[in-house]
Amino acid sequence: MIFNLLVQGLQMMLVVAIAPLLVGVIHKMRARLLRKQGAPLLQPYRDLLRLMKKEVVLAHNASWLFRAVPYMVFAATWVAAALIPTFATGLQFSWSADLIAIVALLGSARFFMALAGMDVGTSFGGIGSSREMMIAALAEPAMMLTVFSLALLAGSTQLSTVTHYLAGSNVGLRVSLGMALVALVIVALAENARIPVDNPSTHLELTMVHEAMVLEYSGRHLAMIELASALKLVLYLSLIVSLFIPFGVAGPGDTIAAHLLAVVYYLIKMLGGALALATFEVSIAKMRVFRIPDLLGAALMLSLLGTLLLFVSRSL
Amino acid sequence: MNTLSFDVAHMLAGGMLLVSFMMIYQTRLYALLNVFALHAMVLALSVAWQASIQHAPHLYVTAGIALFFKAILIPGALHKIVQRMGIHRQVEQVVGTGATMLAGMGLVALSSVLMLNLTATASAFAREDMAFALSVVLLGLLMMISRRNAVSQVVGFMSLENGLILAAAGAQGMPLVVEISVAFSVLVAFIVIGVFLFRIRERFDSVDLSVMDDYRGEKR
Amino acid sequence: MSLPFNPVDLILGIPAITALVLFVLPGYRLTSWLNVAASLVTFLAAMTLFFIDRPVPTNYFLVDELNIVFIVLNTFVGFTAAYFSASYIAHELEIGRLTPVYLRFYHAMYQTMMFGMNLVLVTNNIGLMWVAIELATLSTVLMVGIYRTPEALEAAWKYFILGSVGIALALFGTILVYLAAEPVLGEGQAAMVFTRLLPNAAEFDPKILNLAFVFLLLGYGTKVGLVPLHAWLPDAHAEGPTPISAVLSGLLLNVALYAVLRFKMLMTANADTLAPGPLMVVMGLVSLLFAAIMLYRRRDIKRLFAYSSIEHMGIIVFAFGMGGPLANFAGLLHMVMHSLTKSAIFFSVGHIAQIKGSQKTAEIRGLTHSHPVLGWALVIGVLAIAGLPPFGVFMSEFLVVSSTFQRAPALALLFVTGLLLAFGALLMRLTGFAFGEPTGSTKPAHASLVPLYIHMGLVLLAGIYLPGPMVAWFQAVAKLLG
Amino acid sequence: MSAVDLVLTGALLLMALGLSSILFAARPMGSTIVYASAGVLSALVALVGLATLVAGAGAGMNVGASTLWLPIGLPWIGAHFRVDALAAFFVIVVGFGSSIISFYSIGYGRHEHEPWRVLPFYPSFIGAMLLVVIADDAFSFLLSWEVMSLLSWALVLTHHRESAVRSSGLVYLIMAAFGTMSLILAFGLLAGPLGAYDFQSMRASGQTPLVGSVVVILMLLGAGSKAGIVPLHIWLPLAHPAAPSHVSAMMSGIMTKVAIYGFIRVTFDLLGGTSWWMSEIVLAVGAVTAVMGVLYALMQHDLKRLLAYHTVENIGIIFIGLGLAMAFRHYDMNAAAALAMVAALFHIFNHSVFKNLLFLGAGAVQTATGSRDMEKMGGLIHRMPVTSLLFLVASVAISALPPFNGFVSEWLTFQAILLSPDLPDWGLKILTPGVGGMLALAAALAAACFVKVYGVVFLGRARSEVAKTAREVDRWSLATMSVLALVCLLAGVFPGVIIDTLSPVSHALVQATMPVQSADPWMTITPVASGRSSYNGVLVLLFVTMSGFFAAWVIHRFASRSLRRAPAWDCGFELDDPSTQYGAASFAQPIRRTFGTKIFSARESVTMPPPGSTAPAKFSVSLRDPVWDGFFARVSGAVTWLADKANRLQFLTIRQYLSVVFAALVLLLLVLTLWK
Repeated sequence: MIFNLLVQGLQMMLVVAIAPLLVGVIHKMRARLLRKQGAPLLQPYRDLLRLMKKEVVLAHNASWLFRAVPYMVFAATWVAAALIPTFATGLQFSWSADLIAIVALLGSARFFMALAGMDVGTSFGGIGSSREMMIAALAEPAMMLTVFSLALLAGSTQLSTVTHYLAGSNVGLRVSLGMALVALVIVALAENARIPVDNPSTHLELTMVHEAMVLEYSGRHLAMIELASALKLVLYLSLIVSLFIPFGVAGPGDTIAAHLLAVVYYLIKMLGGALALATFEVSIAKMRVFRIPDLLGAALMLSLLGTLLLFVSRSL
Repeated sequence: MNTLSFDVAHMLAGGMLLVSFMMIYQTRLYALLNVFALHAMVLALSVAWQASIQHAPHLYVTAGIALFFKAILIPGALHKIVQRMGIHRQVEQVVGTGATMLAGMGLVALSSVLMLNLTATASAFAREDMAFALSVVLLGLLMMISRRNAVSQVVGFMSLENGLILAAAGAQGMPLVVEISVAFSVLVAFIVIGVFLFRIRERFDSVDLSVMDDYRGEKR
Repeated sequence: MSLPFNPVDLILGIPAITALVLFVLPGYRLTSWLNVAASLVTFLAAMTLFFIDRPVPTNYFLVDELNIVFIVLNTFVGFTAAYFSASYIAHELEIGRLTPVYLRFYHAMYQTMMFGMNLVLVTNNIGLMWVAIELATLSTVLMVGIYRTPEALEAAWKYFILGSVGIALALFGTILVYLAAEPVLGEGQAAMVFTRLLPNAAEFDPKILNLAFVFLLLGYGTKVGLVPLHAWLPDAHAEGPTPISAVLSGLLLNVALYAVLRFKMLMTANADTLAPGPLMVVMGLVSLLFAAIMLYRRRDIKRLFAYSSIEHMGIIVFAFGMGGPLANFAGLLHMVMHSLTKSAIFFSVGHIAQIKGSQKTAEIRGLTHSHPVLGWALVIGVLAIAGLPPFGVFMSEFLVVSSTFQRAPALALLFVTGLLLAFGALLMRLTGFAFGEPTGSTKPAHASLVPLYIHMGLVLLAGIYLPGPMVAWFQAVAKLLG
Repeated sequence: MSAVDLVLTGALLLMALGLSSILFAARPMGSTIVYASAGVLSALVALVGLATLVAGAGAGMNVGASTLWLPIGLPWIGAHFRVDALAAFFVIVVGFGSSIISFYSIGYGRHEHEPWRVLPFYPSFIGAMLLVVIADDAFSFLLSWEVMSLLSWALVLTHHRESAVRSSGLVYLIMAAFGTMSLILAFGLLAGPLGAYDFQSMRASGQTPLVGSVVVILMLLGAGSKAGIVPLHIWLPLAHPAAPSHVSAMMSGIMTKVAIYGFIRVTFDLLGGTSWWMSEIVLAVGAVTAVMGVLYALMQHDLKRLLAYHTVENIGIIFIGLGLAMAFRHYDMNAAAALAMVAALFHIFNHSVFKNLLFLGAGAVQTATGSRDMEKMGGLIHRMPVTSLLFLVASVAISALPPFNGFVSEWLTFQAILLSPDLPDWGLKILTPGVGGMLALAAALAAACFVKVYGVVFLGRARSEVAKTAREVDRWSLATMSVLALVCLLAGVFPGVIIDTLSPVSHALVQATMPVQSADPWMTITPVASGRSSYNGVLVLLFVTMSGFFAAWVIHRFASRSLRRAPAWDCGFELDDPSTQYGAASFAQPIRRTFGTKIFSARESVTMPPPGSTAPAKFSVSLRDPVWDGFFARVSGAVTWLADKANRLQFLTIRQYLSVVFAALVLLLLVLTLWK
């Protein structure tokens, strides 16, 4: 009990702690792959700190919601991330929200983020919110169907149980899993506003989605939002690695040493994930906004197919 | 069964049918009225014959009514009306005489088939009579729908009623109530028709019914 | 219980004598109230039929379960319509649509018509029944034409011609029935008396009966207003005085239907005949569907409800044609409910048309706003006639539809389609009448709404609660009808 | 007095209140009296229902059904009334919702110009809904059902001078009549040839699967048209916006539930068995309804119409749950059936709460701005702070987002879907994942839609003068809306309590219950088994709140708390015309392009001014309703065509009419001749 609580606490701290680092790593790698020098790895931490210390410049028209949203978004994302079994499945509170609830928590965060985009009453805010919700409307069902595939395989929607099951040896290679992986990756790209769905480093009005929503934010609010985005990236990456590369994850009864080893494994896996993401991003161009539904539709179809196969094959 | 009485009744009823066809054939109003008088006369004869063979004296009354009212009074009155109102003397037909005759033939065939096949238990006497009566009724209706002007429609209607009386007389021992009611209704019908013709004359220049269609409550 | 008088004599005698008296009496106030009083006494006399021992059927008169229902309904609506007529006609006189002379004639004809209809209902003799229907028809023809406008004359003429042809066909059918009965019952009166015909019907020649029924159905069906024999009905309703429309819809159609039912009983008593049911079902359905479609293009409020009467007659004939205890019960109930509701609707339509000075649907708008009482009464009436609860028509439609579906799904679906089509049309018009910005005259109505309230109250009551004795009665009649 | 006596008395008192209000409707205090009494009465009735259910849950899941027979209604059957677990639950839904709405109306109803067009019908409408729920024979059921439709029709026509309102009323009542006819047919089948119209004998007489299936289809048509399943939903977005807002809330939030009650009562209680494919039909209908409903909603810019379409969506979600329950029950998977059933019932309750809140909020907005057009609003969060907060709660709840109640019931539905691979039926195996995907899609689209609603109505800058000067509504309205918002939160945080309360209902309907939730620690809910899935609303709420406040506290304490107001940045553009904001139509544009091009034949057209002209370019969107165009317009076209053709028969000459008679005669004679 106490130990599980500790693991839970460590997990919670860990995800926040590595979130800016992950962004830094990706930036660095992208820069390197583009034969640029790139910012230092710890630059995101500095940015966050600087932003936090700055004064908030708030639009005249902004309401209380606008000010509350950054914290709400951060909190929801953080709680969701804290429930992902990154390095150990024995999380104290893993039963308080299953995979569906985690998806829904992220949905809440996005909901409020989009509302904040509409709050000041600028056209950019609207464009961002509108597109964000369109992307989400397609990404969420795909995500949900992926969750279905996993849940059906493991017989549970509890993430810990799923990971535990997948880490076991009796899974084998399954077509559905492959489809779920592809779908999940696409969803993760879309949800985190990565290329090809969105370009996180642009402020060109016609291409930006996420950045348009947060255009009016500054200071500590912006810091919270940046941190939440980083956290979300960690979350998705952790989700993918914990589900599809589940080796080395410590079980509930394992020793402290095993847990520490699991942390190391986790960090390595994340590094690999970041590398893969950066490579992918530099090798592909951003899509037009109205091509995105096709991409997400493909993800939706893939995940549906995966689920269908599972439904059907269970009786075989 | 007295064959002679049967044959005579048969002949008279058949005669009525023949006269019905003659009416359909007429294209002039006066001629039509005359033929109708003949129709009523044959009816009177037929009913009188029935009275004698059925030993039903009350049928003589019916025959008398038929003779007096339908053969004399009404045709005469209609003559007057046509004259006084200057009604067009031509019977306006919807379909040609030939086609109407053909249709009439079909109706006669239909009623024969019906009556002769169906009423097996009734006396052959009644059967024959009923077949002719039904034919006359149907021909009367046919006349009503194939003629445009009101007088010939009234005549058609009355020939229809003649058929009914023929049927009633042919039914053995049918109580007097029917005859009286028929006469009564014809009388009333005539009065009402007269009233209407008068009124219609007040308002319209013609008794051609199609003229009245403009006055339908809901304009097209 | 026995009475010092024979109610049947009163039911026939009062209208007959009153008619004669009214022909000679001057003064419209007196005549109109005499008309009401006579109708009331007739109604009361009819009510006593419930309490006395049944008179023994004679060759001419008969009182049994079936016709008591009709007689009481007939005299009751006759009374309320007379009451309505008293207030309605006064207004017609005011605006000069009618002259006192015609009014005298009108009241006399009203009682003549009542006499004719009552005679149809109490007679035991198929010949006399025929005469009585003829009488009722002729008197209503004259009433329809009473305004002497071209439209009214045309309507009366049409009614007269079509009615006469119908009555001629019915006579032929009557003769055929005699012909079928004569070999069994012998010549003379006996072969024309219902109470003799019915027990012996099984021995009649079924083929003659078949032919007879075809003629009787078409003949009396013309009076019932069954499609395709209905053509006289809408115009006669629309062009005559509104009390007569109410009487036509509420009574005359029922009376003709009663005649059809009597002969249907005869048919069912003979096992070898062509079943009358399918014939009636088909005619009923055709009437329902056709009238429902025709409702959509009506631009005259009275013609609209006349078509609705055709529709309801279709429903009733359909129900009786389906047969069985439930459907027959529903048919009877529907008939009573339709009489009450439709006459109530005509009562309110009469006042509305007088206020607006027009029967055109386009000129009647927003009544619930300009005339709340009258407007809502119309709303309630139309909703009731459209088959919505808590009114009686709903109960009968419920029974018909639910009992039919299992026996004949296709028929039930057609039937429901008809009901829905009619509902849509009526509701469309009702929305126009009752809601929106009022048009035309908004002067208050000085109308006597008592008959309206009584009718709607009864219909509402019947929709929620039917008294036990009445149910037992109807059930007995339903059994009688087979 | 037993429960049924109490509920019946309550219903009759409400009707009597309606009737008597004719006398004093026009008085100044009339509306207050009516609404207050209606509120108290329906609250009491709801308490009776609650007591029945709770007592049942305590007594081994068996709610002793209390019955009552009155010698009215259909003779020889009489009127049967009965309060069992299912009825008790719906009595709660109706009573609770109505009572809140009634108290709301004490304030809202003051704005009514013609109170006599509302007051007589309003309490009677509540009474009729209660009667539907407790009726225990087909005739009483249908009578109350149709009276309910009728009274709501009268309420829809309150503002009868607008022609749109009149045509809405027309469409509504015609659809209602269609539904009733279907129901009559269904009950006709159930009652059998002898007319056993009481539910008790219907239960006893087992039906063949074929008959059962026909009944289910008829119920889908009948109850479904009332509830608003696609494609029978067309009346709903017309009628709900047309009525005054408290009536819209009643119709959308409560009456549609009563319709679902009818479906449940017949399919789960009265009907013995159905064919296996019935559940597939119900599932498919539910899924299509859910997605279509929300897509329709996204295309709207009339606030109340949008909410009405969301009712369609939620009805779809409920039908998905019911379809699953039917499937599980058919294959004797009772525990799973219980889960699906509870999910559906829970969603019924939830929807009645948050939809009422949304409509009441819309009513408040309409009162404040005098408009339902979202494109005229904006920035109301500044003018109506309390309303906007409460509306936000409802928006989150309906978008199925934690920690509110909408999420829990959808989560339960997902859990039920995840049990469906165990079904032995191939059709269902293939169907359910798709249904799950559609459900997720509907939920995500709903979230998008409510970002649009909230963003356009309450956030941003005011788009019109009325929006700029809007004022917060009265206290009655705010208080009642707060109660609803609180229920949204509590039901989301303590769902176990509600699931346990619902157990007697699922026990009665599918002979199984979900595991007892109150036994779980920390108020967690575990629908099947703890290893399989669980959710804890309390902890989630607690964690999110704590982390949020923690983060805020840390930053404010250690970093910076200074704040400066300045003009909005907006990439350097100056904010001037409020119409440059994203509006309802522009917000929906990406989704419209994605889904609408095919489904709604959405076409965008830009009209450019001629060169040199300074006139603004015009942009317009055209949408077509596939259901209306594809079916209803055709039906109405066919009727019109037929009516025109048939109308010629009104204008024949007498001779032609005679010919028709003659033809009929000859035809019948021919039939007689040819008859064997």
